[in-house]
Amino acid sequence: MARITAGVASSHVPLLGVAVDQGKTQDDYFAPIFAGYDWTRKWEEEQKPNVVILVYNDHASAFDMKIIPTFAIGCGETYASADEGFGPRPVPDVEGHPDLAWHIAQSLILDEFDMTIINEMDVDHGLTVPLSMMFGQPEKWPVKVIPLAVNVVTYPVPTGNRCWALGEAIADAVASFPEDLNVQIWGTGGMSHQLQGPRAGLLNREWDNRFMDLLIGETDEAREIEHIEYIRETGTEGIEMIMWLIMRGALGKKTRALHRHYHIPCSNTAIGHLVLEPESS
Amino acid sequence: MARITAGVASSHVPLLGVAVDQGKTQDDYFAPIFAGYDWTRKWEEEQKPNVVILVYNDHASAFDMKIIPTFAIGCGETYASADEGFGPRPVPDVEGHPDLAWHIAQSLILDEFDMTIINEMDVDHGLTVPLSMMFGQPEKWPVKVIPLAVNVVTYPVPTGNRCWALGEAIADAVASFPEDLNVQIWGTGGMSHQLQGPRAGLLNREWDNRFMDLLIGETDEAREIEHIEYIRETGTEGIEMIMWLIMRGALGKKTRALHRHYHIPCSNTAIGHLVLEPESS
Amino acid sequence: MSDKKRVRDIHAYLEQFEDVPGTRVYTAARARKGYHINQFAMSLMKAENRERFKADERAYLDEWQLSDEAKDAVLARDYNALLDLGANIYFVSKLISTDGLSFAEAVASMTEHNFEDYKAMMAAGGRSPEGLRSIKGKY
Amino acid sequence: MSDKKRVRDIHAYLEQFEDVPGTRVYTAARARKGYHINQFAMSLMKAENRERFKADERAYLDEWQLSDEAKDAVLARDYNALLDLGANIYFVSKLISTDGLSFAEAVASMTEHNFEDYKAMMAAGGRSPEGLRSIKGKY
Ligand SMILES: [Fe+3]
Ligand SMILES: [Fe+3]
Repeated sequence: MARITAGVASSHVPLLGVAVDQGKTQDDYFAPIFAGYDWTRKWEEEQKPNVVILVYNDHASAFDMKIIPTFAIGCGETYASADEGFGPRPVPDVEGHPDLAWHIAQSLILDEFDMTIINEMDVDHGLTVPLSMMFGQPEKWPVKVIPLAVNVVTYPVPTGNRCWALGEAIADAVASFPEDLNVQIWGTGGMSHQLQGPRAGLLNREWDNRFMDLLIGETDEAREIEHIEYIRETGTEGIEMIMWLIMRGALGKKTRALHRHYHIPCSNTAIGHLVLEPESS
Repeated sequence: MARITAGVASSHVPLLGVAVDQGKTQDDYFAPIFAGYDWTRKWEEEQKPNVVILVYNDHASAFDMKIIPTFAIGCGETYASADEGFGPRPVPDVEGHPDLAWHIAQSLILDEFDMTIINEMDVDHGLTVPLSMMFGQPEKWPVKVIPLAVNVVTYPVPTGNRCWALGEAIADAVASFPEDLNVQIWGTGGMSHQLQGPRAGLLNREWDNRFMDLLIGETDEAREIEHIEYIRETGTEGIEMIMWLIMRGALGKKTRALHRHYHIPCSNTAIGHLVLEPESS
Repeated sequence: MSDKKRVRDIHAYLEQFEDVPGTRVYTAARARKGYHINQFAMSLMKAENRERFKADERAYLDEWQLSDEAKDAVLARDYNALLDLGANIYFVSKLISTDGLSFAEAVASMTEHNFEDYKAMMAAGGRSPEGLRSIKGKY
Repeated sequence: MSDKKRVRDIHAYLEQFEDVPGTRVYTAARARKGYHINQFAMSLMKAENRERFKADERAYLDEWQLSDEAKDAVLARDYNALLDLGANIYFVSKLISTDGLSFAEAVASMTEHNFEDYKAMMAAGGRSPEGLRSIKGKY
């Protein structure tokens, strides 16, 4: 039986991908950011997950204005790195896990989530930067990946409650997959950042940390945070944090934090990173 | 305030489009089918709806295997007739109602339906044939149309319960649109038909009529009919009837039948047609 | 119609679909198997592709990732074979239209009847579901 | 964080977003207004389009259904003006990348700071939300 063994949250700032690709991770600016991922890189080497359900958002790369899916699940064999305007990132193609992906997609639809199934798409920094943070620069990614793309660009984005519930349904779906697989779920994006207008550059260390607190332990308070609160407190792009709720929802009633990291700034953004495991209460 | 004033159900067999386009509606074969729509054509002329929310399925025309949205709502300005392999049907372009469509899309997402928003697509016989049945061959369609495309091709298709609930949420959304609009909702597809395999040609007059009965009055029993029952009783393509449930759900607790028509056969299909209005109980 | 509890388990849900005689429900398993057949059929929505296909069917098919079995089934217009290979009828309908065939004629070719007999069966009320609902249940 | 009832009414929901200082939330209204700007920006994901754009920006822009105002805002790289016209930053980022600009530099240009001061502000902990949460509430 497949099981979700852990949840990982991480920002997915494009500049971190640049730092990896250009060998700058030990520069003064980047070293303290990457240092916070050392623990996790080592831990992932030990954990050897078979599959990562990678919750991220497409930043106007695979989807343009013609089509905007709220929740899209990648059921394809493989995904190439998108060209976001400066050529594709020089990273390996991302290998999918169609068997598990289709199983989850089917279960979710039966569970009344109105999924969009994707068989072919390119994946942007939202998906590839977290892989680089967790695995460095391998010849081939050491895990298979099920991309789960969430609309956090055009409003309304899904409610926090719906995201959490989707996570719960994903956990049920994984648990009913017959093959023995070690599955992780990652929630990416965030933390506080605003990339537009005179208010750009907003960061909120206190709120970000309170949000991380809420993902640890037994509370499910975070599912009720409204979109406007993310925007007011953490900037327009802080809304990406709703994707962490999908990860959290998939971990069950109670979690334990294995690792936690917070750093300000990276480019326009606050970096947050959290490793959680489900805990039976 | 906008209101849903009526619901219309109808099969959308491609051959009926051919009959209209080639002037054959009064042939022996087609006359009894079209006769059942005479009442409705006249009624529509009197009703003069401003907008039709047209629930249909794309028959592998706008969407191929690359992307399969469960519920897609058209928010675009205009939609051309798709080329399904013999050139596009010679019908006017379909004009959208982006203001109301976006309003509904936004409301539904806030209401935790995971909609896919579509801004550009072609529409196939599933959408244009019902327009021809209800309005004949005008220079320009007399209504604006909000296409609502439901996946009924790749399993799992949405549950009957989810379809009904979507209809209820659509009714709420329409009721909160400030402009005074006469809105109809149409559910298309069905009735019994199977277009594949040795079992093709299956029709089930009794079941079809029982299904129509269940959409009239106060019962909501039909929302619990399972996919397998549609397939066993009405053929693989009979599953299209779940789209009628969206229409029915949008009409509230109780309905009254204004008109009803059933005819066997048209091509491989049983023709069913129903005009309902909401009734306060 | 509704005295059963909703099937929530995806395995049980999918298993039911294999119990219907003479029927292939278009499940994920079939959709994956027939992916390239369906994408090929879809390509016939463009007039220029239809022309190219008609001019040299085999050459056109060779442009797609199709097994020899699939190519032969297309060339033979063996729709049941195509469905067995994971094709879906709505995709295949583009091939039917390219051939200028009526939908009923193509569908009839999958049954035990010739087209005339098929039309007669439909005019007489269609095929009865009696005995064709369930393989196991024989009802 | 969660002592409020969820806002279910779409009008009230959307109205909140207009109450944040110096901020344009990418609502449907903005998405519709900026549709062609965003689609133009998206086209710069293809290397050949970037080349054509760089060779003659105005000629490239003329291929799109853009107002003169929008074209001028693109040519001037006036990102705030583009956002006012319904552009979204993730779409516009393709223009930023085409220019070879860092994201931070482009973003800084929308604020009251030059790039150096912006970087200093970020290094010092970023812009505080204090007083920037709500226009009406002034908190
Ligand atoms: Fe992001
Ligand atoms: Fe249909």
